[in-house]
Amino acid sequence: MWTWFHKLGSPPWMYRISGRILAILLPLTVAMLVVGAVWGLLYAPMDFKQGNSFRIIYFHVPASVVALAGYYVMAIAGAVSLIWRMKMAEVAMKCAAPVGAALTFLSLLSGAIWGKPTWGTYWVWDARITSMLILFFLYLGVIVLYQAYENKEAAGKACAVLSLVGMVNIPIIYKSVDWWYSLHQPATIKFTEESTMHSSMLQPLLLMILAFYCLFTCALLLNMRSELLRRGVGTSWVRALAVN
Amino acid sequence: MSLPTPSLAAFLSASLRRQLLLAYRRPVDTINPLLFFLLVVTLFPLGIGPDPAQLAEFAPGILWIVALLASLMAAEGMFRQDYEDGSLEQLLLSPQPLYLASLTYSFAHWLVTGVPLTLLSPLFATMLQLPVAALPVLLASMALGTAILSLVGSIGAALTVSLKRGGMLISLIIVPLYIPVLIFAAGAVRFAAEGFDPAPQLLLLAGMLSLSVALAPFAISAGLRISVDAG
Amino acid sequence: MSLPTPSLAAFLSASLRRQLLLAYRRPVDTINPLLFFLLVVTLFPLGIGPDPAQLAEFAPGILWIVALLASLMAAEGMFRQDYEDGSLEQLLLSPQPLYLASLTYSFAHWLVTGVPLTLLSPLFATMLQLPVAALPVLLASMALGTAILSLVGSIGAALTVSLKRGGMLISLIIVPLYIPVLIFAAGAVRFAAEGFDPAPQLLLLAGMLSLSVALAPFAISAGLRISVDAG
Amino acid sequence: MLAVRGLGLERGGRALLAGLDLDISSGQMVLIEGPNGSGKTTLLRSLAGLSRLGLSGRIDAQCDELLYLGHRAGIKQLLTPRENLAWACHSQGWNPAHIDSALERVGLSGRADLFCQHLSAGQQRRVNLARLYLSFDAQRERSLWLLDEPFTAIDRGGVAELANTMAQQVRRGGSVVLTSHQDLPLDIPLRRVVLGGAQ
Amino acid sequence: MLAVRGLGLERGGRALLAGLDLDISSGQMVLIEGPNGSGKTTLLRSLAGLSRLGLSGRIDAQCDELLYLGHRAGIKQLLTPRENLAWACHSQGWNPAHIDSALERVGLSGRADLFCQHLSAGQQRRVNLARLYLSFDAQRERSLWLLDEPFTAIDRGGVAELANTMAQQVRRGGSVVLTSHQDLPLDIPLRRVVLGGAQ
Ligand code: HEM
Ligand SMILES: Nc1ncnc2c1ncn2[C@@H]1O[C@H](COP(=O)(O)OP(=O)(O)OP(=O)(O)O)[C@@H](O)[C@H]1O
Ligand SMILES: Nc1ncnc2c1ncn2[C@@H]1O[C@H](COP(=O)(O)OP(=O)(O)OP(=O)(O)O)[C@@H](O)[C@H]1O
Ligand SMILES: [Mg+2]
Ligand SMILES: [Mg+2]
Repeated sequence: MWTWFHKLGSPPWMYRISGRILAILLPLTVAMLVVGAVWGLLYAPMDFKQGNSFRIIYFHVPASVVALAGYYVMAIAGAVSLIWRMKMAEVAMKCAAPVGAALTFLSLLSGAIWGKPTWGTYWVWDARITSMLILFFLYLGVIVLYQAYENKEAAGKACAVLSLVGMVNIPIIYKSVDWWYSLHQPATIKFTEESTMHSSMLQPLLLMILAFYCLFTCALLLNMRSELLRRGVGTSWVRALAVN
Repeated sequence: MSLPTPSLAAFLSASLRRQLLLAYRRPVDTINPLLFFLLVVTLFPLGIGPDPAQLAEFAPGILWIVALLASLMAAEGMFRQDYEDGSLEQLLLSPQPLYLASLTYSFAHWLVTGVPLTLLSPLFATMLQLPVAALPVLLASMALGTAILSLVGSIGAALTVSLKRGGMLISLIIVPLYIPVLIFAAGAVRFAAEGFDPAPQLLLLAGMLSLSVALAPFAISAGLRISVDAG
Repeated sequence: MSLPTPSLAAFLSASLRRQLLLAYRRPVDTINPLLFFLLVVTLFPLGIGPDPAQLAEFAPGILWIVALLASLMAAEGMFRQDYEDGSLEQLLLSPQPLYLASLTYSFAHWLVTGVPLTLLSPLFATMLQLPVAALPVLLASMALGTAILSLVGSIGAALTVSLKRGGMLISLIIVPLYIPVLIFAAGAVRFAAEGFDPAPQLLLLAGMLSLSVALAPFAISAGLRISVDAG
Repeated sequence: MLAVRGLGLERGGRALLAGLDLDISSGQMVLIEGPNGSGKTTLLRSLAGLSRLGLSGRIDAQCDELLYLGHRAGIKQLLTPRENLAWACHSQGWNPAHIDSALERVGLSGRADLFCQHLSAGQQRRVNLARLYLSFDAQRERSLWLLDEPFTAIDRGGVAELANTMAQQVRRGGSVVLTSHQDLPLDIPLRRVVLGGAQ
Repeated sequence: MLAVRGLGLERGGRALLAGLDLDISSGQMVLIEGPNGSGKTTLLRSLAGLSRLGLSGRIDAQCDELLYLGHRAGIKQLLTPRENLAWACHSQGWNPAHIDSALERVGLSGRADLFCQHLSAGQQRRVNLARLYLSFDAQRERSLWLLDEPFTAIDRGGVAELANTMAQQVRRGGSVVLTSHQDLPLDIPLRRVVLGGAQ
């Protein structure tokens, strides 16, 4: 077990393995995205009340779901880096932040675009929307803090602490926002919460969600590889790579 | 490295006294949040129009948003001085447990900003036409809420203190963490104002407070160590 | 004491470049007012409820109060660094005219905080459901208003920079100067939102701006001299 | 009292020092020399355990008391010298009764109740140096002083007095690690560690 | 170049110095001595015109250039040495072309493009001292240097180099007023002004 753990900590090994994983996962992801998108955008039946505008759901919902999961990945990586002083975990944490933030932004953006046809406005303060926005802030906080530190080793530690604090808070935040929203039954259109979607709409959605999970993994790994190279400049294994 | 630990209680009380003395020597730190609070509360009628009914309806929210901003601004400079003049280094080197030491920082910060805000909040509340019936709940929510804000704020301050002119970065870090406090505290006051029972929210606040009292010091001390090291 | 004055224009542009370079080295300082704005704009619906109609009505006031707070926070640390690292002493000693030098400080501060706020304000406005028709006026009022805030804020910063204690007096003096800006700027936006003609308020703002461009630098340079001497 | 094995420090990708072995037993006075930027402060800070970034190798400190005085004075401008020292006593567990004599010895008895912000550069350093006397009076076994340019801004009289105190500390079985660009008026054996000019 | 008549300085109700007459003609080097807290910094700051509070008497400075280097380094942590000096050149009207040679002479050519926050204590002081070379190269008539403990944190080599520069400045007809607690390696006549120990 420990040898494995040790391996996980070594950049060259990680670089090699991630390379192998990506070789398989990347094409798979692309395939799933294409299939899901075509299926959802072209073949899935049109929503009777929203028309075609609802098809954006095939990007919006996966983005939203994976964005949240991404934060936990980041925070747990941070915890590992703090507890076992494991460089690799720190790299993972650092690299997860921008990916997660991007997905969050995609969710916000797609949602906003979706909002125009459905609610006639780009933005409403719905519970899910609001908590998504807050999640976006949490991501930004980690990214900006990392940038603000001159010394990247310190930056890593600081961000690890911050993301842990954030992880403790996320459930509280989500609960509180839900409560807040239920408190003021607002006059706005509500999400059709437990959506009674026809399975022919649901299947491509599930596929897209799976695809987005893979997408997150790929982006994370790619990000980590470049970071590893950046940090490893001058070390033997990077030189070895450069040679061949 | 084994060092004999001198009387802990004496140290903690001394460190608390020291912070309060410094605050007293520098009253601006205490007055500014209040002043700020007063200012913004007066700005609101100017900004959104003086209709009493409306004001009354939004008083809880407004009061709590301002309280939140006030304690945010106060949190920013919490460790700055100690960092720059090297007191922080000495604190880290002292054999005393950093966990408790950082707790005293948050506690002092609360005494200096949270308590005055709490005590004056009824005044501001009446300026915003908040029904008198809600004042006790306002006080309770303020006392609990500002304490949480102080603890969470210290985390942000500790993590950012070494960043030259890190400035308002702290707001990005901790405002998201403030949000539950805002929601439940403002909710409690609103409930009270509308005649419902605010007990659940107050209990929730109490729970969050005990949680942050237990956990925040870890984050704070970690943050301080990192900052001193990076400086 | 007669000193040869080197090319003034070169000095001013250099001094401006220097400030912008410093801001660029600390991008946080530029982003922070924006993030702060965004965060606080988020706090309001959480505090007072998400009903778009209500929000739309309060949008002008809220936007302007937050803009005021953002530039207030940014102004606070304006000369702090230069004072502590001694750059201010050197500036006072240099043969260059302090009046213009201090003007560059305010100008740089506006470029770094005011302009970004102005440019992004439409985004925040839409989040608060401000009618699109009012956006141009919002932009105009922001551009004018933040400039005034920067100048007035510099006065406060210059007077308070050396004060290790006290200083609340100054904030008392400065804060009231902010209020007219708030009233007229928020008023202009509200007028625009409700379909009236906001020209008078905007003209008033322009007048206040030219007035402060002319006078503020005197106060600023005087403040800086006093601060360095007292320090 | 202090054992350093294969210590390496790097800053900004450049190695400040590498493979440093250093044993400081009680009763030793070590002077760390080197031109500006050779890494003295960084070394002292890592010995004190204040900086771990970019550090490799092992540092074991076996001491009952570790006192570090760095470039930063570590005193509060809004507290008086006496108040500052009282705080130091609490955090280090020294006896506050000795504060007056310490202030006496750094020649600040006349300024004991003036805010430190009004003190001159040297006087502020002296407030900080008073810690040495307090630590000395605490009579701790195995006490280790890490002093980064302790003579900065101190006048001649002060320098002599200070050097004398260090000598006593060493005789008493404590040890002192210091950096300085001035040559010290010392009558006791001095061990020199020279850091190469990374400049 | 500088004429002081009946200068009195008081701080916190206590007179630091009273009735000081001082004439500094070109080509003179004046060393202001005195124990910590005797008022050297305060005096220098009032000569520079930086502090007027609690000041009585008259100070006439007849010089084309007045350069004051105090306890505060006056450099920006987030700028590189080169950028810092470029700024100094603009504000003082010096020729930026000389920056490189100045950095060379303070031994920072290797660090010219590193943020000053990464520099060591001495290196930061050296960035500040580079102003002296710039001013020297500007060849101004009647240039007056007011240096408050210029040798702080500077290593031996630096001190020698620096003293040498001051000597040249004096030979060239400029004048130097400095305070220092170290004795300087100088081969030129030195006028001493001793301030009584207000300590
Ligand atoms: C936690 C984050 C989010 C999740 C899990 C989420 C999930 C969903 C789901 C499942 C639907 C489909 C509902 C239906 O069956 O019609 C939906 C619809 C929608 N979402 Fe989101 N969403 C999130 C955030 C957002 C955000 C941030 C926005 C806007 C900025 C947004 C705007 C919309 C809109 C406009 C619709 C279509 C209107 C409707 O179907 O009621 N959502 N979202
Ligand atoms: N981020 C960085 N990039 C490059 N060099 C750095 C960085 N941080 C520190 N350094 C270098 O590390 C050294 C720090 O040395 P340190 O402060 O220990 O010097 P010192 O021996 O105390 O010098 P002094 O005698 O002036 O106090 C300096 O040479 C500095 O230039
Ligand atoms: N407000 C005040 N009240 C009382 N004394 C004061 C006040 N302000 C300054 N002083 C005294 O004035 C003196 C300031 O002297 P100054 O800083 O010029 O000393 P210095 O000669 O530069 O000393 P050093 O060699 O340490 O730099 C100090 O003795 C200080 O105690
Ligand atoms: Mg050093
Ligand atoms: Mg002095």
